Amino acid sequence: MTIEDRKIRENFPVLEERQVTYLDNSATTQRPPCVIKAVDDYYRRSNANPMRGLYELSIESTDAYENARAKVADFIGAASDREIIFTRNTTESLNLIAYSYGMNFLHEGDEIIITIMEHHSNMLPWQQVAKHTGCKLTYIYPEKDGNLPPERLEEAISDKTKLVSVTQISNVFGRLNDVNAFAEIAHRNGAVISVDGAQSVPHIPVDVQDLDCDFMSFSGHKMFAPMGIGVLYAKKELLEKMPPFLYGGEMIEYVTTEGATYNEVPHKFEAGTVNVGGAVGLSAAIDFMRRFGWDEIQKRELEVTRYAMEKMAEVPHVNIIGASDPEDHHGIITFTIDDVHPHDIAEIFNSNGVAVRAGHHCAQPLHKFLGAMSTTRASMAFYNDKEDIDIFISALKNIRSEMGYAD
Amino acid sequence: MTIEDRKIRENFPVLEERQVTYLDNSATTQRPPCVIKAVDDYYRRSNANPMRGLYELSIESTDAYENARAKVADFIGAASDREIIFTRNTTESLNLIAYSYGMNFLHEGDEIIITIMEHHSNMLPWQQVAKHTGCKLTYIYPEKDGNLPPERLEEAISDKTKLVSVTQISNVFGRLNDVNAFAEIAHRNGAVISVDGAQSVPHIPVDVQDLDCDFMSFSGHKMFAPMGIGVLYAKKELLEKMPPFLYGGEMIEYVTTEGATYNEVPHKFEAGTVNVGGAVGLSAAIDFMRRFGWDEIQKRELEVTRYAMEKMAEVPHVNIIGASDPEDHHGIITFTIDDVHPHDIAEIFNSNGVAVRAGHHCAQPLHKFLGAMSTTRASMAFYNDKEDIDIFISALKNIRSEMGYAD
Amino acid sequence: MANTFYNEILTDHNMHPVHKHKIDGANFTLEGVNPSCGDDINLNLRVENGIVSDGGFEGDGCAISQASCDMMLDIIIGKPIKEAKELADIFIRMITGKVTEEEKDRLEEASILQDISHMPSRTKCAVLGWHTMDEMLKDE
Amino acid sequence: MANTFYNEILTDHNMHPVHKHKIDGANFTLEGVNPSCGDDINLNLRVENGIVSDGGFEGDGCAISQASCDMMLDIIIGKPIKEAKELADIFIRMITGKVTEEEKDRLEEASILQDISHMPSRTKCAVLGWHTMDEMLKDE
Ligand SMILES: Cc1ncc(COP(=O)(O)O)c(C=O)c1O
Ligand SMILES: Cc1ncc(COP(=O)(O)O)c(C=O)c1O
Repeated sequence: MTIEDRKIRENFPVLEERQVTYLDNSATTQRPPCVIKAVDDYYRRSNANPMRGLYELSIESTDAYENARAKVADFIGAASDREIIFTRNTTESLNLIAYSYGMNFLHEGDEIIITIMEHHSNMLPWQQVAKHTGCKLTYIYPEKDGNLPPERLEEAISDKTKLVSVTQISNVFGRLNDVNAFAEIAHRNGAVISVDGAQSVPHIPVDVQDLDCDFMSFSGHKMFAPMGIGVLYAKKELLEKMPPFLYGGEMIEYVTTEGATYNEVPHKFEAGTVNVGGAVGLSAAIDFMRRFGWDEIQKRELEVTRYAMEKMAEVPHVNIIGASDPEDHHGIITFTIDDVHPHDIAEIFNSNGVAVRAGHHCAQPLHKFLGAMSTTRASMAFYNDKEDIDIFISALKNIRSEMGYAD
Repeated sequence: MTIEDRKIRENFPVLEERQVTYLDNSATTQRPPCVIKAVDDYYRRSNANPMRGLYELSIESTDAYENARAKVADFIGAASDREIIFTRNTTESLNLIAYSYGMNFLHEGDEIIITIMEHHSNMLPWQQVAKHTGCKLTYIYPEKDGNLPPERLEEAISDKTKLVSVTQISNVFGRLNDVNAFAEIAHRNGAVISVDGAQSVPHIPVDVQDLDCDFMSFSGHKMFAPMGIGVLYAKKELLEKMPPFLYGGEMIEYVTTEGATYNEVPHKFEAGTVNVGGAVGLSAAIDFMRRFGWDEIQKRELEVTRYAMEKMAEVPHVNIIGASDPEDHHGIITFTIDDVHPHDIAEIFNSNGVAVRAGHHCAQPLHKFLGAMSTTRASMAFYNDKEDIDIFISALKNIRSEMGYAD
Repeated sequence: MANTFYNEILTDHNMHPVHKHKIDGANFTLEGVNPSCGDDINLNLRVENGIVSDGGFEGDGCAISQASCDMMLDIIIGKPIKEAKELADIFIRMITGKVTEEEKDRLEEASILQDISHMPSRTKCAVLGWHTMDEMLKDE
Repeated sequence: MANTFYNEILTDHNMHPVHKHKIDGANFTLEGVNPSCGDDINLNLRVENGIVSDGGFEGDGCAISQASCDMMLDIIIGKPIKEAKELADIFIRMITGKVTEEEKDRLEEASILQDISHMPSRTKCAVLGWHTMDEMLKDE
């Protein structure tokens, strides 16, 4: 860790100059200067269309892009960098699985199992697959505190189940699901398992081989990288049998007026000019995280989360969604305040310089299950500190009185 | 135009520091510092997840994104900014049309007409639509010099034709197709028309209402913007009846376990966290182009193209593909050299510091039609000058002798 | 504490809405929703001889949507349809565009919501009740 | 002019390939292609008593693919299959990995292509003929 990294906050102009207490990190993080600079440098020094270029800039761009792919593969423990596809975001990764795998390998009579806590991006694509293929979509339900015992899957699964898709960490509960156990149950029943890693990959070490998942999706912008770059990991044998998703550009081998043969994986799934700048940014973001290391990142996040939860417990009328143990939150604290609408809560936080999110957090069915139309969420990254929480708590304490309540 | 703009070359570190003669602009352009800076500033000052945010950074991000949309709408003469969808690139825009419009509104017995000069990105998606819906895909052919008289479409079209898709400027010929006439013929026969603007929007003023096209697709990275941002324009009444393409995130209104209702256009088509940084970059790129203005841009491009073609005509064994008039090239000069393979040509150019592209330029069927396996392409942006061409020509002159030929 | 626009008038209408109840003999009913916020109201009016003789609402939403709807009913009950529609037009323009001072005065208490015009994410909440009223009376 | 690796040996093999022709009695035939470059060769060998007694190729491609294939045939004609396959292994390693000086010497003229190992976009061209040969003899 360099000295600059220690003074991590000073490196985020948004946080310092704007004097904002940024607690919406699950929606998107801020970008450190080293990430911004890596992208700049790429555009200033090596920019060209990669692939097939027979000149230096293009070869450099190809290297920059492929090195980013290798870094991502290493970061999540993939067996090969050929298993990493660059997408725009988690949503596109999940849609790619649904369109290319779901629409082609699932049929009437088959079944998909997902959980009620899924983000819309891991729910709507499966609703579409069910609608178009005639297969059945089944939901499994956690306890009210977010705990989803693997037995729920065991009870629901059958030899009809062909695909299980589950989030590793819910963006509302912040709780870790036991993906290892889900994967074991899915495979034992002949199903593949897709994991939504949007909230896990930025916050805990993820090893796809260890988890034995078949697909893993995540977004760069939630882990300090620029917007517009995401990742789909998939086991090579699956990628090889899946048809392409988007068509055009370098994803082909031969094209005639009648049809085409396709390039090898992962290129088969990367149609059109790729986003080298974005990949370079993601690679720099991984370097940034590695300079701190998982121990440090997790320690910092847990500390502020614990501190926040302790302080929140002292404020009357505040109800935290999910587990009572901060270790089960991974920086995500979703809550309600009695008789105050989350949009008013967020508004009052905003006028105190605190950025939190209010609404259904793209998880309407989960909110229905929890009996709340909407909630407020404060979410931490490892650059947040206790001072942020103090500001957050002092605003929180005044919300009900701002709204005219006596206590 | 500011003084800085006059010294435009000095503003491109890649071109100056690297001493590269960059003539691969049709593949991707370089980014001017004002574009890089606009993206930086966004990330340093206003970065947040836009949409639904109830705090200042999020509102600013929403504004930045929606202002970029309005600027794009204005730039291409759209009737409303609601008709602009941000995608990743042209390829994704075209696939969106194919998946959402093609797969749903075309049926067995219908016909799609495209041209043999299409980029794979405007060919493969239609082959897929034909394959999956059972409709027929028909190709129309230009003359060998790239001229495609509207009569070709008139002869091919019938009341079975439901969609015509054509490039406005081919990335091999560089010649402008008469999209106005194509649109008129398409509409008179009850078909919609989609235009691939990847090579036109960066080089000529495009007015979608004037052209009366139903869809228009283009990429930011070919017009000085970052990679990872593209545009789909479509008439509002089409967007309104088309189903979503990607599912998840802010593209919904209500979601239940059974299904969903969708947000209004254009959000219906923008699933997942959007690429605000990319949109801000595209907006800055439009400002950059407007500071020069179309007259200046087109004048500069035509001048270097004319100069290059005149000089090339003096080099024996060099054959230019397409029209003889530089006005029909829009900065794109595709050529062959007798008995020298394009990959060797590009290699020798590279060792002389000249970046050109060699291969099939993602237009294999066109190359087959032209009787060439592959070709070499030099393509200009308005920052290229005569000095670039002199370096290019001096390398060109030596290629055959490098390869051992006597003349 | 920073200053917010949650002043006493607003919070009072939110906590103790006068018109948040069922009414007798409603002959106009419409549900108004802001999907992105979750605001959801059911507006009921009783119109007799071209006059809004009573009105009430039910539902959920943020303080702004609730208070705004309650204030609206305060003003329009007892007024002719035509005038109610004029007031809706003025209110919506106050939030999303421009109004004159005289126009604003006609909105009585509801004019305190003008600040919301600077908050793009909340304008929909403020106009929900008014839009719903305007929509249900549009053919009258 | 800058220095390129298109030296006389290479250009000579490209312009005047010795083995670019049909051969009599070919008993091994395979097409090798590099889709991304458009290189496309048809390699024919006549193998008698475990010895490559003759060979030829046809097709199109860049100078590197053509010259490399021609050089390959120069060396392997007259050699036992086993040795031809060893040479292919050495050549492919020279381009994509590592070889010793002694190994390189066994490649004779073809060793001049070593420079291409620094040009990732052209390595496929250089190894095309060798890969094709290796593939067609793999069960021998
Ligand atoms: C005519 C044409 N259409 C489509 C494309 C595809 O653009 P992109 O790679 O940005 O998706 C290109 C660029 O390669 C092109 O020249
Ligand atoms: C659990 C989960 N899945 C998927 C997504 C969608 O990510 P993106 O918007 O980057 O596509 C998110 C983020 O909003 C998320 O939290």
